[in-house]
Amino acid sequence: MQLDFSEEQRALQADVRRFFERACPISTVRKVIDSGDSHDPVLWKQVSEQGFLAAAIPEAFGGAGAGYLELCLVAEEVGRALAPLPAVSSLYQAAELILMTGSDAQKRTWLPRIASGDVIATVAVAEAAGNVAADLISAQVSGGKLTGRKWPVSDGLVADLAIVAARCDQGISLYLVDLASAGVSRRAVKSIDPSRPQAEILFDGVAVELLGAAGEGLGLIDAVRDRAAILVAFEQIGGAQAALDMARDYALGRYAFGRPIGGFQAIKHMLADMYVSLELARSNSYYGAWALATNAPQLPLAAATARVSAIEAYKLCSSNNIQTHGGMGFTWEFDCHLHYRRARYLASVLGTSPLWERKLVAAYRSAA
Amino acid sequence: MQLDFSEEQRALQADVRRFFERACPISTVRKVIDSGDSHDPVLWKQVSEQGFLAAAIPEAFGGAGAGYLELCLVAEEVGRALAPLPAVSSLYQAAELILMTGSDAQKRTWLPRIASGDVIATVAVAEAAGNVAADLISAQVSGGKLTGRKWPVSDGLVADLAIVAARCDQGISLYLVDLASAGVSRRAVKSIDPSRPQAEILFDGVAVELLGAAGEGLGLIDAVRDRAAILVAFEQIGGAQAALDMARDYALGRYAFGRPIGGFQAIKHMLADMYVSLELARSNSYYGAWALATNAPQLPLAAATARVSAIEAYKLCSSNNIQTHGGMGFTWEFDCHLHYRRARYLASVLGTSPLWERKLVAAYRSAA
Amino acid sequence: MNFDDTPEEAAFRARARAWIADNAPHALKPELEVAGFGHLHLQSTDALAASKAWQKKKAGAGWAAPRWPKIYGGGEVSPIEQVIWGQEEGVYAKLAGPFVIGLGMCGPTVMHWASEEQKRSLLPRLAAGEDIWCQLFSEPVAGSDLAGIRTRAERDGDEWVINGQKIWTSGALDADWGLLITRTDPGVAKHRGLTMFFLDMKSPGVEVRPIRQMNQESSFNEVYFTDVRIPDAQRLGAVGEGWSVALTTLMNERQSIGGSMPTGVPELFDLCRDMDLLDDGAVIARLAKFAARSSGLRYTAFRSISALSRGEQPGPENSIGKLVAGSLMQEVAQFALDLEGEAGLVEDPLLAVHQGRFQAMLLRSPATRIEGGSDEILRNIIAERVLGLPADIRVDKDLPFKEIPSGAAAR
Amino acid sequence: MNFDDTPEEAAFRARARAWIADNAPHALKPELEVAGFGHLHLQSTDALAASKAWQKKKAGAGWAAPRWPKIYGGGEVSPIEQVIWGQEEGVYAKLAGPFVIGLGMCGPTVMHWASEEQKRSLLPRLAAGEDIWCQLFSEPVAGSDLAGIRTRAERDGDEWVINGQKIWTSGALDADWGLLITRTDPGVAKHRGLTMFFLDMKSPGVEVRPIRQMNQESSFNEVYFTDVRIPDAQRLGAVGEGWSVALTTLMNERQSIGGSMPTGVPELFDLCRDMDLLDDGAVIARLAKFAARSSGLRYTAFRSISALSRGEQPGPENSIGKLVAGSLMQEVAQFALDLEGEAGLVEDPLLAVHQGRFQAMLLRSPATRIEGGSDEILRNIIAERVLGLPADIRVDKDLPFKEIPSGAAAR
Repeated sequence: MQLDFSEEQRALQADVRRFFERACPISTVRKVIDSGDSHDPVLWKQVSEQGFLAAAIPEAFGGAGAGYLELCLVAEEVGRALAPLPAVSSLYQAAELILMTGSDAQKRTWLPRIASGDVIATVAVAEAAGNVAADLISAQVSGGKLTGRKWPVSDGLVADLAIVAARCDQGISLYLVDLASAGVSRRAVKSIDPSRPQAEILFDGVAVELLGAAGEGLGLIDAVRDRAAILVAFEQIGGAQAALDMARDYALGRYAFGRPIGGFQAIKHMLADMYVSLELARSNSYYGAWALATNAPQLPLAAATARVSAIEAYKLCSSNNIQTHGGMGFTWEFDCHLHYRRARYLASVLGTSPLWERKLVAAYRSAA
Repeated sequence: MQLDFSEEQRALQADVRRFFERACPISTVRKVIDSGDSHDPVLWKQVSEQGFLAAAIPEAFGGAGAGYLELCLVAEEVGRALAPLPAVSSLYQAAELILMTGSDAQKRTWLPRIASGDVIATVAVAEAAGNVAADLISAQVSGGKLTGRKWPVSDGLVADLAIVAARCDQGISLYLVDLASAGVSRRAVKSIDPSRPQAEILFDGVAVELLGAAGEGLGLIDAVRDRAAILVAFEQIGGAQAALDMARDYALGRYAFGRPIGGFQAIKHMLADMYVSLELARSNSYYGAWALATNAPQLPLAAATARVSAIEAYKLCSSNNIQTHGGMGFTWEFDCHLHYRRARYLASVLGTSPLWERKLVAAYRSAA
Repeated sequence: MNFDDTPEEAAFRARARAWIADNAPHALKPELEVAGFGHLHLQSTDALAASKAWQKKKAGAGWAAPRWPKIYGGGEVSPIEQVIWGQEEGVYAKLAGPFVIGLGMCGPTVMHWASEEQKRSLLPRLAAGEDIWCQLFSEPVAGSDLAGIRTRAERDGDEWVINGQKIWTSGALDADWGLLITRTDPGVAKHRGLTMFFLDMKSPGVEVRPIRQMNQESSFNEVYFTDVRIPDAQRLGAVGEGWSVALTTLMNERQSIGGSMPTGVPELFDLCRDMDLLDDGAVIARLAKFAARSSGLRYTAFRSISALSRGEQPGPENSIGKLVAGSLMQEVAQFALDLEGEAGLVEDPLLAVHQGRFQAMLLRSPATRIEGGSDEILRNIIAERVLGLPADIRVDKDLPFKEIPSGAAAR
Repeated sequence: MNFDDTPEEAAFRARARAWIADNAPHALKPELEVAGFGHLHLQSTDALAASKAWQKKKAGAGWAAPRWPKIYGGGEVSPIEQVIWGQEEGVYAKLAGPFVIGLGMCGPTVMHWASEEQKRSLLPRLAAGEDIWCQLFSEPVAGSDLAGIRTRAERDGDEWVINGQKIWTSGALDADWGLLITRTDPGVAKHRGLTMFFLDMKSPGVEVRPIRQMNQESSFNEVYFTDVRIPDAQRLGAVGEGWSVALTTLMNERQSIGGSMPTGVPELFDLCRDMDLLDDGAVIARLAKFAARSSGLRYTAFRSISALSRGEQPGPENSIGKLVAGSLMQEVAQFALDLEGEAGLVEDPLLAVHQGRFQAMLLRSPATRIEGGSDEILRNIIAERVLGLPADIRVDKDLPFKEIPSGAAAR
C-alpha cells in the first residue's frame, strides 16, 4: 500500500514550492489585493510556461500530461503561497469540464489555450443566495442566445471564456460563452478574498455554444466539482499548513510574562488541535488524490470527505492563527487575514459545507 | 426587573438543600443503585411530608400551593443531590397533566394522593426508538380496553398510576390506567441511570379512563413537556453545578508535577468553559421559571431554550468532571459517573435535543 | 420574578423617556438604527459633531455621566437608573462612541487619583464631551501582559520626559487627553516600576498613526512619543504606583452592564426566513444552539440588572459576555456564509445577501475575541476569580524588569 | 498511490493467510466478531485458555511475536510484515488481549535491559503465552505525572523490599510477572531516584484487587505490596536509572500501528439507516462531520502503513489516533442516544436499540480519553514533540522528591 506520493512527485512538489517562494512572495499577493487586479499576470505567465497547473491536461491538448497526483501537489503549493491565480476557475473546473464532456473540436479549440494560460476560463453557475440548484437558475438560452445575470463569477472580470449554466427546453445545460462577444457586460464586485476577485456578468442575447449533452448541466457541474473539490482540498491543506506554521513561529517568538506564549497550554493545545484537524484533512485528501488519479468509483465519497474536512481544517487553522497573533492578528498589515479570507473563498467556491455534507452521506449510502 | 428568585424563595431553597444534604447523601443514591430498587421509599416519604415536590399543586388538591418558582428551586436541589426520586414522572408530568386537563373528579381522585406521595404516577408514551410521534404509537384502546406495549417507562415498575398515550378512533388520546389492574404486566429493564429506573409494561385488554379530550393526546404531551422541561432544566443546572463543584474541588486538591492540577491552563480553561455553559443554561432556566410561573405566551420558546442549553451544560459538566478526575473519574467507586448517567437520563426523558431544537425554532418563528 | 419596574424605576424611566422625546436628535434615528459595528459614519452630518452635540445636551440635564457626582458633571443616579437610562437612550447611545473610553475608564481613574482641583477642571469637560480622552496602555510587546510595558518616563526637574510607543489606542486621533502608563524604573520587578500620567495629546512629540484592521476600518491607533514632556503635576498616584492606578482603570473596564453584546443570531434568523430554510433540519439544529447561547447571554445580562435593581453588586456571571459573544458571532457568520452558497463570496453591500452583514461580521469577530482581553485571558479570569483556581506560574514575577526574557518579538 | 501490496508483501500475505486458514480456531470466529470493548468473554469456552492455545500455536510458527529475534521466540519479520500479519489475523487478534502488555511493553524492555540469560529464559515463554506479564507503573498519586511514584524499594542484602501501591494495572490477576518501577531514593530529584525490577507476581505480599469501572467491567486492578522481596538479580538497569528504563517501555507503548481505533461511525450509519433518518438534514450534517473525522483516522493509519512499507519510520501523524477516536466515540454515542429518543434510556442488550451498543460506547468512551495518556497529555505531546513548542514549566524538576508539594490527594 502506498497512500502517499512518490519520491519523484515529492521532488516536483519541492520544485514548485521553491518556484512560488521565489516568484510569489506575499508581496505579490498584496500587490494584487492593493491594486484591485484580478491576478498577477507575470506570475500567471510563469506558472503557465512551467506547465504546473496544466499537469493533468493531456499533451495532445497542450498540457503537461503529468497527471492528477502531480496537480494535487501543485495545488497544495498554490494554497501555501496564497497564489493569486485563477486556478480553481480555469484549470480545476473549466478545463476539466471541457475534457470531460467537450467535443473533439471544443477540446482542440480551448484546452491548448487554457493550458498555455492565453485563455482564462471560468464557470458561471450562481445567480442568487444558496447552493446550486435548478430552481435558482433563471438565465436562459433560446434560439442560441443567452440572457441572464450571473454572480458571483470567480475571475469573471478577466476571464476570456465562461462555461455558463442556463435553462433551455431540455432543462439546465452548459454553454461555452466567449466573453468578448457582443451583449456581455461585466463589473467587479467586492470579494471576501480580494486576491480571488469576483464579478457580476450580464448576458443580453449572447451567442453561445452547447457544451455536453443538453439538459445535463447540473449533473456535469456536480461531476466536475467532485474532481475540483479534491484539488481545492489540496489548496486548503497547503493554506492550513502555512497558517499553522505562522502561528507556531509566532508563538515561539512572541514573549509574554517572561516566556514564549507557545509555552502556555492554552496556546499549545490550540495549536495541537489545529495540527490534528490538518492531519485528518491531509489523510482524507490523499485518499481523494488516489480516487481522482484512478477515476475510482469511490471518487464522490472521497471528494466529499476531503472537502468537508479540508474546509474545517483551513477555517480552524486560519482563525486560530489570528487568535495566536493577538492584536496584530487582526491588522491589515499582518498576513493572518489573507489566510482567513482565502479559507472562506475556498469554503464557498465549489458550494459550501452543507451541500458537501449531503453529498458525503449520499455517497456513503450508495457505497454501503 | 427581577429575573431572579426572592429572598424568601432562596431561603426555602437553602432549607431544601440542607434537607437533602441530611436525608439524601450520596450513599442513599448508591443504595438505590446497588439494590436495584426503584427509588428510596424513606426519602420519598420524607420529601412528600415536607410537600417539597407538591409545591405547585393547589392546596385544594392536597398540594403545598406554594407555586412553580418554589418548585423550580426544589428541582435544582433534587438535581444537585442526584436524589433517586420519581419527580419527573409523578410530579412534573403526571400531576401536571391531570391539573391541566383532568376532570374535577380526576383531580380530586388523584392529585391529593400524588401530592402525599401515596401514589406514584408516570407517563407512558414511547414504544420504539425515536422521539414521540403519532406513527410510533401502536398501543390501542377499543371498547375502553387498552392493548399494547410501552417502553421505556420511567419509574414504571413501582408506579401505581400511568397516563398512557394510545390510539383510538379520534387519533392519539391519553388514558389513566391503574397499574394494579388485571391485564397489566411489567418488568424492569436496565437503565442507563440505575438511580432512575426504567420498565417495560404490557397492557392486555386493560380497563382505562380517558384523560382530556379524545384525539388530543400528543398536543397534551407536548404542552405538559414544555412545563416539565423547565423543571427538568433546574434539575440539570443543579446537577451541572454539583459536577462543576466536584471538578473544581478535585482540581484544587489533586497534585501533579508538584502543583494542583487546577493550576494548569488545560484544566483551568476546561472548567471555565463548564462555568460558561452552566451560566447560560442557568439564565435561560430563570427565564423559563418566569414563563412557567406566569403561564406566559413565551412558555414554549422559554422551555425549549432552557432545555437545549441545560442538556448541553449538564452533558459538558458531567463528562469534563470525569476528565478532570483522570483515572479515578471512570471508576464505579467515584461519583462522577452518577452525574454522567443522570445527565443522559435527563437529556432523554422528555425527548432529546433534536426534538427540542425543532420546538425552539418553531416557537421563535411564531413569536417573530 | 418579573420584568416590571419598581415604582421608583418606573418614575425614573418616565422622566428619562420624556427628556429624550424632547431632546434627542430624532432626525438621525433612521441612520443610527442601521449603523453597524465599528466607527460611526453618518451620511447627513458629521458624526463627531453630532456626537458632541448630543453629549453636551445630555450634560446640561445630568444625563451625560449619570452615575457621577453632580459637581463633576454627573447626574448622581443609582446603578439601576443608569441601566434604565441606557435602555431609553437606545440607538442614540451609538453617538457616545468617542466618549466611551473617557467616561468608562479614564474618568473613574481621574476621579480616584487626581487632585480635587484637577477633577473639577477635567471631569465636567469630559462629561460634556468637550474633551475626548483615550487610554494609552497597550504596547506592541505588552498586550495580555500589560505590566510588561516599556514606554519610558524619565524625570527632569518638575517634568517627565516620555519616549516609547503605545498601540491599540481607540480614538487617539480625536483625543484631547490621554491616560498614560509608563515605566519609570526598569531595575525593579515589573509591577513595581510603573507610573501613571495624564497627557495633553497636543503636546509636541506625540504622533498618532491609525492602524488599518483586516476589515479595512481603523478603530485603533499607534501612538509614538518622542521626548514628550509632562508636568509632574499630571502624575496620578505615586511614582512606582502606576500598577495600582491601572487596576482602577481596568476594573472599570469590566463593569459595563445592561445590554448584551451583539451575536448576529436575530440576523441569522432573518436570513434563514428569507431563504426559506426554517424547515431544514441542519439549519434548525445549528440555529437552535446559537439561539440558546444568545438567549443565555441576554438573560444573564438581565440577572445582572436585577442585582442592580436590588441594590446589589452583580455576580461573576457578567464575566462571560464577551467570551461567548465573540466566538458565537464568528460561528454565526461562518454558518450564514455556508447558507449563502457561492453568493457568500460577495462583500459588496449593494449586491451581497443582506447587505453583506455576515461578511462584515466574519471580518470583525476575530477582533472581538482579542480586544479588551483575549478569550484565553478571559478563561483565566473566570478560572481564577470565579472558580478560585490557582494563578498561572509567573516566571518573571520577581525578576528586575530589565532581566525578563522578551524574545525576538520585543526587538 | 495505490492500495496494492508489493510482490514481497503479497507473498508474505499469502503465507500468513494460508497458515491462518490451516491453524486458526475457526469455531470461535462468530463469537469473536461480535465481541465488543473490554475484557473478552466467550460463551463456548474459557477465554483465557483459548487465548493461550492460539498464542502457543502462533509461537510454534513464529507468528507470536513477529518482530522479535527468533532466539527469543519471535519471527524476525519486517514492520510492514507485522502490519500485514495483523490484517490477516483479523478477529483472532482479539484473543491476544492477555499478552498485549507483555508483547508490546514488557518484552521490549526486558530485551533492552535484562541479561542474556534472563532474556533467553523469559522472552520465549512470554511470546508463547506461557507467562503473562503486567506493567506496574501508575500509582494513585502518579498518573499523568508518572515520575511522581512513591512505591518504595529498600535494599536488604541481595534483595529489595517493596512497599506501596500500584493502580490501573491491566491483567494483574492473571499475570505471572510484573514490570515494576519503584522509588529507591526520595532524597534526590524525582526522575533520579527510581529503579526498575521485574517481579514474580506470586511472591508473598502481593495483593491484587480489581477496580470496578463505571461501565461495571473490570479491565484494571490495584496491586498492593507489603514487604514483598525481589532478588537484586531481577533489577533492570542500574539503581537510580529506572526512569530511562521506563522510557523504553513508554516509547514502545506508542508504536502500535495498523488498525485505527473504533469510532462508532459505521454503527451510527447503520442506526440512521434502520431509523430511516438518512434524509434528515440535522442527521446528515452531524453524520458527515463524524464520517470525515473517522475516515481521516483510517487514512492516517494507512499513511503510517505506507511509510512502513517504504521501510521508513511513520511520521508524527500517528500520534493523533487516540485523541481523535476517544472524543469522537463519545460524541457519536451521545448523538445516537439523541436519535433514539426515550428508548435511549435502556441499556438492556436484549431490548435496547441496536443491542445497547451506543449505551456501551457512552459508558466506555470516557476511559478512552484518559487511559494511556489523557487528552490533555496527548495535546501536550503533539505541541512539544511534533510542533516543537516549549515544555510546561516544571516547578518540581529540581526539588528533592520528598520536598515536592503533593496536596491533600496524596495522603
